[in-house]
Amino acid sequence: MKTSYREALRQALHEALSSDTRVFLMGEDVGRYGGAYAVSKGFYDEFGPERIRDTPLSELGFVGLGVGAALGGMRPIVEVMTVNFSLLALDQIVNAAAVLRHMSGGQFSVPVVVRMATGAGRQLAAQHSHSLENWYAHIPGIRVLAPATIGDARGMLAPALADPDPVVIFEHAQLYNLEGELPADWRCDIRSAAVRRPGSQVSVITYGGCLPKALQAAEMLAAEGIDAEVVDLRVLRPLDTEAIAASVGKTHRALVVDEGWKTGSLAAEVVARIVEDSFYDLDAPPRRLCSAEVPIPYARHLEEAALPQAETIAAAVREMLNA
Amino acid sequence: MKTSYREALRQALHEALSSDTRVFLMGEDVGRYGGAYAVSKGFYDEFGPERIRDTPLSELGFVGLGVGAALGGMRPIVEVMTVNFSLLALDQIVNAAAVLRHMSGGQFSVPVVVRMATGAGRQLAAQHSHSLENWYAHIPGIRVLAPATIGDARGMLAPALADPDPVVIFEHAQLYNLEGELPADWRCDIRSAAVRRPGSQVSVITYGGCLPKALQAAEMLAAEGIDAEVVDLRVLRPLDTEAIAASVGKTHRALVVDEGWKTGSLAAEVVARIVEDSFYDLDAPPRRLCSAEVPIPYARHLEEAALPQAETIAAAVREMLNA
Amino acid sequence: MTTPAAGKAFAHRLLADMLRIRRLEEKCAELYGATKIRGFLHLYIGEEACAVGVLHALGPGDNIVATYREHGHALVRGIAMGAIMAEMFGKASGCSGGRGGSMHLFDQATRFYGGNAIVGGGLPLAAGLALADKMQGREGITACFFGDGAMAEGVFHETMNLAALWQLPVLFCCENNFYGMGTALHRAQAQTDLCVKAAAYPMATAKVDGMDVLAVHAATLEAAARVREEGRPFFLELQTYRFRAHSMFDPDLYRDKAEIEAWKKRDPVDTFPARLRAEGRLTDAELRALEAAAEAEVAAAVKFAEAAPLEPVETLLRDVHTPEGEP
Amino acid sequence: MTTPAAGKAFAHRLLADMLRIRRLEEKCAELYGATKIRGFLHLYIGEEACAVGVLHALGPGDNIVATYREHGHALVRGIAMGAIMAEMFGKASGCSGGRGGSMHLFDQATRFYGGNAIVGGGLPLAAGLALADKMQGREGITACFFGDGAMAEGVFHETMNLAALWQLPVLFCCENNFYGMGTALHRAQAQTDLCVKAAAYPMATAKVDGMDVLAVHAATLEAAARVREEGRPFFLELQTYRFRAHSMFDPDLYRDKAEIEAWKKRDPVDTFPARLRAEGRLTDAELRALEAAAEAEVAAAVKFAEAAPLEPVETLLRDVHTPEGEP
Ligand SMILES: Cc1ncc(C[n+]2csc(CCOP(=O)(O)OP(=O)(O)O)c2C)c(N)n1
Ligand SMILES: Cc1ncc(C[n+]2csc(CCOP(=O)(O)OP(=O)(O)O)c2C)c(N)n1
Ligand SMILES: [Mg+2]
Ligand SMILES: [Mg+2]
Repeated sequence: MKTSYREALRQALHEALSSDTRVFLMGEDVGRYGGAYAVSKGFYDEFGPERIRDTPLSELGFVGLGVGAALGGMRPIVEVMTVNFSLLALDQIVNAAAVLRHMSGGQFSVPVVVRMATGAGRQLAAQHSHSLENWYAHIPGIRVLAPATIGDARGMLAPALADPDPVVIFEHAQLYNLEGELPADWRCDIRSAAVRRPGSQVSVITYGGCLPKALQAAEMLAAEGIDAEVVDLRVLRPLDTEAIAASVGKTHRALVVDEGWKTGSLAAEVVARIVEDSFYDLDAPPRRLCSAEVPIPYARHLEEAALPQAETIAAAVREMLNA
Repeated sequence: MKTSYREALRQALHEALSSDTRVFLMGEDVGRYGGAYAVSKGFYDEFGPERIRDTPLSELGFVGLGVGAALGGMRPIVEVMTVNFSLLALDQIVNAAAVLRHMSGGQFSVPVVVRMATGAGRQLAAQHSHSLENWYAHIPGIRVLAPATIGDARGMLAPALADPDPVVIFEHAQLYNLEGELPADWRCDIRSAAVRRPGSQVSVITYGGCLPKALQAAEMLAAEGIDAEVVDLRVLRPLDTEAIAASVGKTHRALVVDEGWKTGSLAAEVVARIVEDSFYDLDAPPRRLCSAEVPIPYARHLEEAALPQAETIAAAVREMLNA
Repeated sequence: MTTPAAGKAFAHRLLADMLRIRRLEEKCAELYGATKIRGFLHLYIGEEACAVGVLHALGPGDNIVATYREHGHALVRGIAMGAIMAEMFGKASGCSGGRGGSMHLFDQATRFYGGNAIVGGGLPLAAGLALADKMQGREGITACFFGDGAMAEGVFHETMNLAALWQLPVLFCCENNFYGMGTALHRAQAQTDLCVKAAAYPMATAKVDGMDVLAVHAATLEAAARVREEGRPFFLELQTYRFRAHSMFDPDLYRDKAEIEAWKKRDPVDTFPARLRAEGRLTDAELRALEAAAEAEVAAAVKFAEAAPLEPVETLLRDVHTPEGEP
Repeated sequence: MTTPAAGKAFAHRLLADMLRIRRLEEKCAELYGATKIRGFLHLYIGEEACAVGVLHALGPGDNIVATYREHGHALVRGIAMGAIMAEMFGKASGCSGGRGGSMHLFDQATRFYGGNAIVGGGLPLAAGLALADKMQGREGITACFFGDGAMAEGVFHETMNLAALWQLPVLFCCENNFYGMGTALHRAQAQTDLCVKAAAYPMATAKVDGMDVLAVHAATLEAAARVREEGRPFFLELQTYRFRAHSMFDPDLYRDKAEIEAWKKRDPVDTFPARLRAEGRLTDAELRALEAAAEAEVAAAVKFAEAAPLEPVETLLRDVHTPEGEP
């Protein structure tokens, strides 16, 4: 069935709200407005203001309420409009959600799901274009997901809600309008990475908004006779290191593509895991293609130059193979 | 002259306050209380409440005031008691201090210095034991320092204040009581890494609170005839990649020691830089020794087991050399 | 209400500025449709009397901190319309070099410390600027604009307390348009009398009709004078309304048409000239002349922006850090 | 003031609990010196009437959220003194398995949602617990303890608004000891009448003498009843004082001795028995018996903690995530 990433997220949320009365959605403008990205359009009328809660501009407060409601037996889905505003809520995620089970000696679990849009590419400038996935991937106690396909947009929410511990879901803002087929087998785990395009010469390892770019690059390369494998990490914490090692073990070359800034990026972690697990499988040093180390500029041509693009991914692969 | 890390920080602050009327110190309990770590003891009486400003518990607010005061021509030194509470202030650091110059097309610089204690090791449990240096090192627009010696505690503040852009300084809580000689040439730059112990067989690359542990491990190894070089990163952003490459080029082996959790750590970035810059110099895969992926427990034996220790550093080096 | 300042020439200046904002933003909406302007675009249409009334009551030594809905503030404060338009076009000649766009207009010359895309993000910056002025014995005060929605943010609470506690010369200007994006004030805050909220810190407050440019101007003169004399913050609530959607992405389905229409009857760009005409202080010819001038300025601004150069990609990494040697 | 609840047996229970807290913490201070207890240790000595008065007015179905100064709350709520002491010893038999320590006492059985070392961090958790109860039609209310200093945090502002806006059954219990670490309330907040601050959200409030356990108990009964009936939050200010330093690291140089001495004259552990004696409701023998019981309980708790096992290092990575299969 043809659908969109947005519609797939919407169906997943609809299913969750319909099947479990403990589930409710809360966040800025998720109700009357229909969601900043129109993901929850119509829910307010269908499920009512008690279960589709418009919040004030109080990121720290309502994320904390979500954590507390989870402690109290609910299954809150907290929408932080974008990762940029999640900077205001980090204390409740890192110092409450992620640690309560541990600090209580295992007495209290926190089954909260926090969704947020992430990433650049829409000329929203420096304050609205962050990709801070690696900040979250650094924190023990939370699981971090990055649905990058229509199937994962549809399938990841249910297992996230079933997880008794906190789960953070990053939806790349440029994916909402992605259109395509919803696979029949959209049900999925939230543990494993996925090979989105099998290949033999190089592993392009990425996640989120860079996946479509990597697949496009792989097509371009295929036309030139270069056979690239594209690995979608899907789960950013804990990382599926077996899948990474398996791919690199096959191709002996790895390019990690990440929209985050290069220094301190998740790409660095993936490179480190590759050298730790697969050093002697490597025919060449693993490489990274990340965002330029600059706050994301407004001007379109500058923003495009700051982010990984299909062309630059393809170019990086060519370089690795010709080196 | 014999002194302590705390006293060295104090002298640096005293010098800055005495020599530049634009400089002032603000933060929770920096005044009447004398500073949570007694670094500013006596300053309140000497410089008065206008320049030694006790703030309310309002991390986001007073860090933002510091950024604004810097815009307005002052040279604020903002003390966030610990990195744990800086989670509340990140928005003003990442979405104001770090980006204002860029978003204004270079019109406004933000000469603010933000100091904070970091790290674990004192049985303060999960909410009070974070090492989030890599979060900050990930952000373009700020410079990140980690004084780990008495000399750097004395020398880094002046160049940080002279920097027209935001500087974040991490003081490891376990270093305050460190005693030793203040080197005559304590004046230093805030650009380069430093070799704290020259060696030939392996490079132990670290920073902050792990430096004394690494040096101790090097001594233990020396007794066994293993000659380890210890590199202190000092500046966490931008990284001194030349110094890292130079050391690895000499020893052909690298162990990166980092109190941060392994996944998404600064250690991962250093490993990535090593394979990018020095792949063919390596005799063995670079390794990481980081904190276990668990919120830091209160119980002493569990906390010790969770953090890198001199013994575990030495053991990791032995393994690398015997492998 | 008529103030001494409200002489004819001055009244015409206020009207002229409201018209300049209105025409500028109508053109921006058009150019957004034409994809000349991208990203987020938040129109101020309907709220012009706030920026015009407040900014005409301030001096060149005062600091201004604004939000992402700041085209009007930037323009009235004195940034050239061409530089504003070029910024929205992402051109190097923009007032932020094309790096900021609509939400990040900056200008050192007029002490315009920028639009800010983080709701409430400007509040502590404004208090910090005021602290710097106070510590340096500077004369100026700092005017900080923000919306009703921002008052739910923790940073509002922290900033209000710090400003009151340290007696900082800040004029807090809350543009209460009764909505934060799609959420009505009464659905977001239990206390809908925003002055009551502010008074608790404690702080002197005043509520004014934000659709009446003279009332806004008079109230600001009074409030600013108190801030200067007492060296204490003041909270000014400007009740207003945005006639357009929150942003160009907003289908605006959460407000009834009746409510919008009722407010449009109070459109300052209609009611103010009507009143001046009634008072015999504005002729049709004069109004036409002001309209024509505004349109000509907009046309010239677009021309300037169109012709302005793009920054070369080679300098992408510029302005992350201050170059060596620069202050 | 005497309430029906303040019968003799009940009065003795209140006194007994205050003595249990006092003796427990005196021993903790001693054991800290002996390095049996490490990390941060925040003593509640002087403030006992607050926890005792409040918690005796609540029921088993109510939720409790506390701070890092929570030994007294944990004890009165029903956590075994041995489990509390073992926790501070970092033993596996501690009420948090030795993972939390003094600042993180937790107990599912008594709905004790923990100490929290982030000032203000418990506020939104409490409101969330109340939201869960409201949405599930549960009877209980949530009592949230926090200090005067916490009221300057943005999260206080956000939580108060959300609790008032969504009508959540939260009893906000501010333990105003007039200092946040070394900073006096009047040096940290421009508005020193904390009830005025809370009333602005708006919210019903009451100020009570936190050194008078019966007054605290009566005020809490009344406030809790309102929260249950109206399903709305209530703000209770308990004026009290800590007799000891902020933590074991605090040299306590910022308060004059005179102030401390004046408050010590109101020590609830002295004034309450004196009053009961005067009213003929407590004999010296009864007091000695209560004292002896408290000391015996403390001695037993230390014995338990000393004997308790340490968790093996092998299970270091436990309790980061819920094991498969567990709810
Ligand atoms: C911290 C933060 N949260 C959320 C947003 C998304 N957002 C942008 S404007 C807005 C509404 C703000 O309302 P108000 O403060 O009343 O200003 P107005 O737009 O009405 O002028 C929201 C929710 C943001 N930019 N920043
Ligand atoms: C967010 C945060 N900032 C700072 C601290 C350090 N700190 C611990 S307790 C405290 C004072 C809190 O005062 P108050 O809320 O009045 O509680 P009290 O200690 O007086 O009971 C401070 C500053 C902290 N733990 N959390
Ligand atoms: Mg508004
Ligand atoms: Mg206090």
